[in-house]
Amino acid sequence: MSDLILQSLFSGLLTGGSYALIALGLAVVFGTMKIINLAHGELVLLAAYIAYMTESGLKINPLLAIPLALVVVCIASVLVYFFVSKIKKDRELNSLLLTYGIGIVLTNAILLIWKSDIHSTSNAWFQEAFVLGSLYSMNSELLFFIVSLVLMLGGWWWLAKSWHGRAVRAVASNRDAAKLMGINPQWTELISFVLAGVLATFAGVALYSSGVIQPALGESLTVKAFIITVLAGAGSIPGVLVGAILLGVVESLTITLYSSALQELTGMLLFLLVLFVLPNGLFGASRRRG
Amino acid sequence: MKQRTLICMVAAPVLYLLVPLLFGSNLYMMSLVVASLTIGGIALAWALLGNLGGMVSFGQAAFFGVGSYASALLTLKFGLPVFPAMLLGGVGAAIASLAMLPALRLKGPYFALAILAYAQIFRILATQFQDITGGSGGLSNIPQLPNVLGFDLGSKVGGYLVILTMVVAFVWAYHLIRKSYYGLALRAMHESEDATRVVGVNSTLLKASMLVVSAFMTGMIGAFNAHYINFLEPDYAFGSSWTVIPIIAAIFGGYRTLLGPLVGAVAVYMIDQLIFKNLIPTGHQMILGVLLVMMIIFSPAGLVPLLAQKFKRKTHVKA
Amino acid sequence: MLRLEDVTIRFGGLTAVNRVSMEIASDEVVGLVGPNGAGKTTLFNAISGLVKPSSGQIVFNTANVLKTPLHARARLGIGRSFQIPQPMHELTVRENLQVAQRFGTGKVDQKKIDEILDFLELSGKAQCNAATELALTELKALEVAKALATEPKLLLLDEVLAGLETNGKRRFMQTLMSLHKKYGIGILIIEHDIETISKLCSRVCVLNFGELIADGTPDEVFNDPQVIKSYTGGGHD
Amino acid sequence: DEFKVGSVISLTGANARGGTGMHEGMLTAVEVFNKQQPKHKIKLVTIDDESAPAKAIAGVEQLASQNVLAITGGATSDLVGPASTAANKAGLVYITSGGTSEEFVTQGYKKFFRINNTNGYVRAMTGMFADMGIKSLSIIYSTKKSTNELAVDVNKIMTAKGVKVTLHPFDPAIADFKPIINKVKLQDRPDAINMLGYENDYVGILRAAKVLKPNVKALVGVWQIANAKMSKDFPDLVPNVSGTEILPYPAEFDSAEGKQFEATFKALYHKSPDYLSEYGFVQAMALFEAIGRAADKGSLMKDGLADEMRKTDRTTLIGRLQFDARGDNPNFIQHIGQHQNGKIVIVWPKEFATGKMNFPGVPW
Amino acid sequence: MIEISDLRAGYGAINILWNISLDIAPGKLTTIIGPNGAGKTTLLRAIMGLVPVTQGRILFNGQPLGSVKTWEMANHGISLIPEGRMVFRDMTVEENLMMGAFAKQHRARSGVNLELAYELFPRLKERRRQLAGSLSGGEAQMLAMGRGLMSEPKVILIDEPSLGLAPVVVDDLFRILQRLKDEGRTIVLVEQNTHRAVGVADHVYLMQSGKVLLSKAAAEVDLDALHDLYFARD
Ligand SMILES: Nc1ncnc2c1ncn2[C@@H]1O[C@H](COP(=O)(O)OP(=O)(O)OP(=O)(O)O)[C@@H](O)[C@H]1O
Ligand SMILES: Nc1ncnc2c1ncn2[C@@H]1O[C@H](COP(=O)(O)OP(=O)(O)OP(=O)(O)O)[C@@H](O)[C@H]1O
Ligand SMILES: CC(C)C[C@H](N)C(=O)O
Ligand SMILES: [Mg+2]
Ligand SMILES: [Mg+2]
Repeated sequence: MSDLILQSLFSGLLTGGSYALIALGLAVVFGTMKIINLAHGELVLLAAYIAYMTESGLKINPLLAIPLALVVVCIASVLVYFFVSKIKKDRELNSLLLTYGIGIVLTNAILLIWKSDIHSTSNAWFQEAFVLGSLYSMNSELLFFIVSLVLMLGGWWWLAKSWHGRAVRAVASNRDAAKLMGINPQWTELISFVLAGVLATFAGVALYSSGVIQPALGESLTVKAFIITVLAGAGSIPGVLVGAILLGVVESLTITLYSSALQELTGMLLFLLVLFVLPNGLFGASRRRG
Repeated sequence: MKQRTLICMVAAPVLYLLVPLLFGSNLYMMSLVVASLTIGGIALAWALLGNLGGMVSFGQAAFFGVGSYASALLTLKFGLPVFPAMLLGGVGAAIASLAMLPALRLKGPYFALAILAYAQIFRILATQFQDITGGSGGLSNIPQLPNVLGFDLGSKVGGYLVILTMVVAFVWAYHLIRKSYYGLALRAMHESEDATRVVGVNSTLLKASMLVVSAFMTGMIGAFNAHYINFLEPDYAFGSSWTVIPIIAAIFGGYRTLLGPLVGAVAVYMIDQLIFKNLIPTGHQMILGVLLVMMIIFSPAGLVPLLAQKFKRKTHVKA
Repeated sequence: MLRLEDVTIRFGGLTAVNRVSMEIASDEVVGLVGPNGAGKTTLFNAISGLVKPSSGQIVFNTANVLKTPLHARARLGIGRSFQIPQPMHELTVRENLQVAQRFGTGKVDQKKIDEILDFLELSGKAQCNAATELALTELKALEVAKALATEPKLLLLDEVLAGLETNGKRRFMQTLMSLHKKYGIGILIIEHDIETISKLCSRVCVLNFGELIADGTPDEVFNDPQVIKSYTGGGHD
Repeated sequence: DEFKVGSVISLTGANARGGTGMHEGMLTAVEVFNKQQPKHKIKLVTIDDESAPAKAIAGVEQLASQNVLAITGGATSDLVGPASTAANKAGLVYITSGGTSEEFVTQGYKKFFRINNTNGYVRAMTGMFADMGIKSLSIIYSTKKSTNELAVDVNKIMTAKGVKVTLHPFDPAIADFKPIINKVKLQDRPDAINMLGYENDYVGILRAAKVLKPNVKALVGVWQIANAKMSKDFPDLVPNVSGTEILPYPAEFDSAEGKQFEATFKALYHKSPDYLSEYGFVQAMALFEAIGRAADKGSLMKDGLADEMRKTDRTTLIGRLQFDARGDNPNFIQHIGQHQNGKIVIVWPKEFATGKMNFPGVPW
Repeated sequence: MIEISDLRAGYGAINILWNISLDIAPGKLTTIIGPNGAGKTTLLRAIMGLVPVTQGRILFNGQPLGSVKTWEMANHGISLIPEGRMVFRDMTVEENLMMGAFAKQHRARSGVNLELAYELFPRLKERRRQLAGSLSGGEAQMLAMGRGLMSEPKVILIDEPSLGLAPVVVDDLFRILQRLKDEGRTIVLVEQNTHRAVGVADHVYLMQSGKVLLSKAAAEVDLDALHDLYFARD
């Protein structure tokens, strides 16, 4: 029994790491611009498909697809921003719908280019078991868990400590005042979209090397990321990590102790519970205090 | 005001008589019209919640699903006649929305997502409670709309008349709420809740009642759909498309206007099915996406205000 | 009419208001002054129901209103303005008043609204979008107008005179006084301008670091050494 | 003369894979039939139901108003329900290979036909489990309609045979199967795992199983697993895994029809046919031939098509095809194929076996 | 230092400023007074590029400011301390202050200037980790002031800085203004507290209904007369 629980916790932790990676890009844009990019999941998926294309076309390690994926996904992310910046009023709501529209376009583009077949890496190393005493995981999961932690640390530093990070938050808080401080709002916002593109790229390659991809996946990725972002509270990066791991562990424990059919249910209940107890998310409220 | 009554007097006979006369024999056209009105009805309820309640809901599917299951089960298991069951379906959705009252404390995306979570929870519950709901197998042979005075409402034209009447009633209710002082207070609350409360507005109650009204409307539409399609299963009844397409439709038509959501639903659905689908058989939703993007950038207020503007300008030139 | 008993308000580790007790009668105009961050606005928030005191009692017309929600307090007759004006967004100036009147009093009386608009010199802006088309001073006038529309018995005014030019201030003060006399509205007003307060108020309360350090006539209070030290700083004016 | 036949099937949306495969088979059937029959020409009009019931209904109605003779379609039970109801209302013959649920043949639609059913899959899997002589079984199944139905039936039959069965339903949205497999490994310790889901589910389950390596003797799936595509795309995941299938791979189509089907399909799509396209082909051919016969008799316009359909009795790519009074194919039984060295070997039932079953056999 | 000639500006269709011309002398404190709604705030915002200019031009050291974007003003050494506070509500007090030194050339000295701001307004130091949105009105005003000085601007435009400040702090404020003037900064002060404003000013402009009605050296201004002339409307 204890083996069962231990493995379950470990799986949940690693799953949480991958959730965090997917959520991070969304959280960065939400935290800095109060914009929820509903096309984020599609950007992640795009990166995953580029990894697939590179691997199957050139017969090389999917990790080597990262440079190409970075270029393509960042351009796509910047394009998303380009459209968002054209919104004249009600940015919060309209950006939601706009990015949703972009998501539809991307999903169908992926469907047209790569068809509805499912894909997954054929690289054996990624899928091999990594055994730690009585605990098992896939090599790729562990690898990207570490990548996720590193990116998370970088993202946190950028947002909380760097001049640019502060500038984006300032723009979100009061655009006119930010201009007075010498901040070019468009430029700073563009940078956070580029960053989101970078994060989406890593998330996509991780997804491809440890999971199964198909064109319809984008929306559910966005929803997961969205949930974690909200759990985290106002774009808090430590919150993303904690929220994602919490979700991963709760889901995996639900399966172990009860049934996998209820995995989504407990995830959602957890989400509602956190929201009702801490309306600003796990890390949103504590920042308010001095 | 006069203009409005004029429009009503022209529109009513066109909708109730001319449409069935023109398209009644074309089952395909009629089923497109019915489907688009179904979406339009949800879009209207969504816009009511968004416009008056100030809440963006990503979970209308929750109400739709509850309404459809409630009505279907009442007719199947308790033998209730269809129309009372549909009404109770709406009531059921309204009761389900009471479970969401805690979510009213949440704002913006937080609220939107909380409601989405509810929709997921209801879907899973519908899958799990096999004894009552039939589980993932769903329900089939749900009774059709009845014969009334020798007229078969179960037919395409019948279904059309029923959904049309429902939607017209909802528009009327929406209009009444909106033009009342409650509507004004609700509109004020969106961005300045505290300011509204300190002048005596019980914002929680008002918001809650908008949620309940929106849930009721959506639930009734869901109930109608169950008796129209005669079949239900959880993934379908609680499917995200009941949330997403109405939102697109509402935005497209102009969610701040009374008729925008309806016009948007009919326009989007018809154009998509009649034109885009023929142009690009697979992946035509892509054009919908493009349309949505362009609409928000070039005319965020939606189609109806855009047309109204054009119309005004034209009459101006002529005058 | 209003009685505060030992009201304390904390934000995390910070005590913004510390055991404040005071009383205001319906025929009074009372000034509330004190250094920045002394807790004046916070006290208003507690009276109107936006903030829940950590301890203490708030009694309005013999009823304890501690558990009464915000909107119900407004209907009981507690009207307030916000220091940073909060117009109702998306509504015109007139609609702002309509909502306040309808929900604060339960009925609508357009004549009364016109009267209030006139009173506060907002008639010209009645059709303007309240949130985007008004200058700061107009927003402050709207704050008062909204509160008036609810037909309050007690009016809490948070720095409504700040930023007004001298003559404007004088006129506004006259307006407030006539309100007070005509409708018998009690007024509790926060203001930093000592001259204004002295003219307007029969009584002044001073908060410092959340504590009530003085309560008396303007003369008494503004000559209190403790008040001079912490607040007026010797007084140039 | 030319006959218009309609097809309402999912080319996009959640069921796009199944629908597209079947649809390709149908188009192959059109090609083959039109070449064989100089007299009659079939024209297939397809409408994508986008995996949405309302659109399936609208699609059927649209085709009815264009005066098609019959409808071939329906990728899954969720869509066959509303579509077949609409076809019934319009008085059209409806044939499918996606509506495997029991309810379709019990609701008394006179013009409903199908070539396969849940029962056929269940008989194959339970039959093989019985022959293997396993004592315990873990069923990992998707909570989707038809997989749920399969799980219920397999459970019933195996339990009756004294086998200890544990059920593990999963929501189709999940991606990480390790917690389930871990439970199977440490708690159930079964002889065999039965996987009831779709392609992506199998990949997830097999991945997790490869990492955790539960001590089982066999992994058996249902549709969408024992095919060439899986062995090509996931060569390291599928060895020794079995699933329902009719034909071995490389397809040894020995019948003339089979050879023609394969050749035509390859010419059209530049790939090998799979079981989905076989289904599409078989259902469409049965329909087209009935149309041809009815036309010859001149009964086509007088409701003769359904009668002709009911007279169908011939050997097809999926075995003998007949329709009973309810429109079901009583002969439908699946075979079980096993992935062996990049090939699919039919291992059950014995009389159709093309090779020996690797038992115990797992991918690791 | 700043020359404005024939300036028109407004919000959308509504024009507020009508052919304004004025001259801000370097190193001097210029005060702009006028009744409510005169357009003083609009003028300052127009200089900073926050309100579209429809006619006329603004020269800074002889160079036109018309094409300079708001966010480039900081690089030119121009800082506006806005009316209505406009603080970053979701950021802490300290982060708000640091934003004042965002422009690259000011970052190096941000540490020193932060200490300076805390010295001017000790209250802010006590509240350094508090979110600016929960500050009291006066505290927020101090924050806006402190933030505006973080970039060591050569030209400071200040819009009603005494609004909502306690009398002691107002004293401090005018002391600070005097000090800035002594340091040789160019200051444009908009203030309702006309007596104090004219007291520190070198030059006075009086605006009413979007027009400049009077331009005089501060020493020559008779405030009581002005009030009777321009402010009284009843
Ligand atoms: N939500 C909060 N969280 C933490 N501190 C708060 C909060 N709200 C107010 N404060 C602090 O409480 C103190 C009292 O604030 P309050 O607004 O009541 O002051 P005030 O007397 O109105 O000052 P002013 O004259 O400047 O408006 C201030 O120091 C403020 O920073
Ligand atoms: N966003 C806006 N849209 C339309 N009109 C505006 C807007 N902001 C201000 N106004 C109008 O512009 C005029 C001038 O306003 P401004 O704020 O410049 O005056 P001010 O001289 O600063 O007054 P105060 O002393 O009250 O601050 C006012 O009549 C006001 O109503
Ligand atoms: C035969 C299979 C591809 C379809 C199956 N009846 C299902 O519902 O999914
Ligand atoms: Mg205050
Ligand atoms: Mg001003």
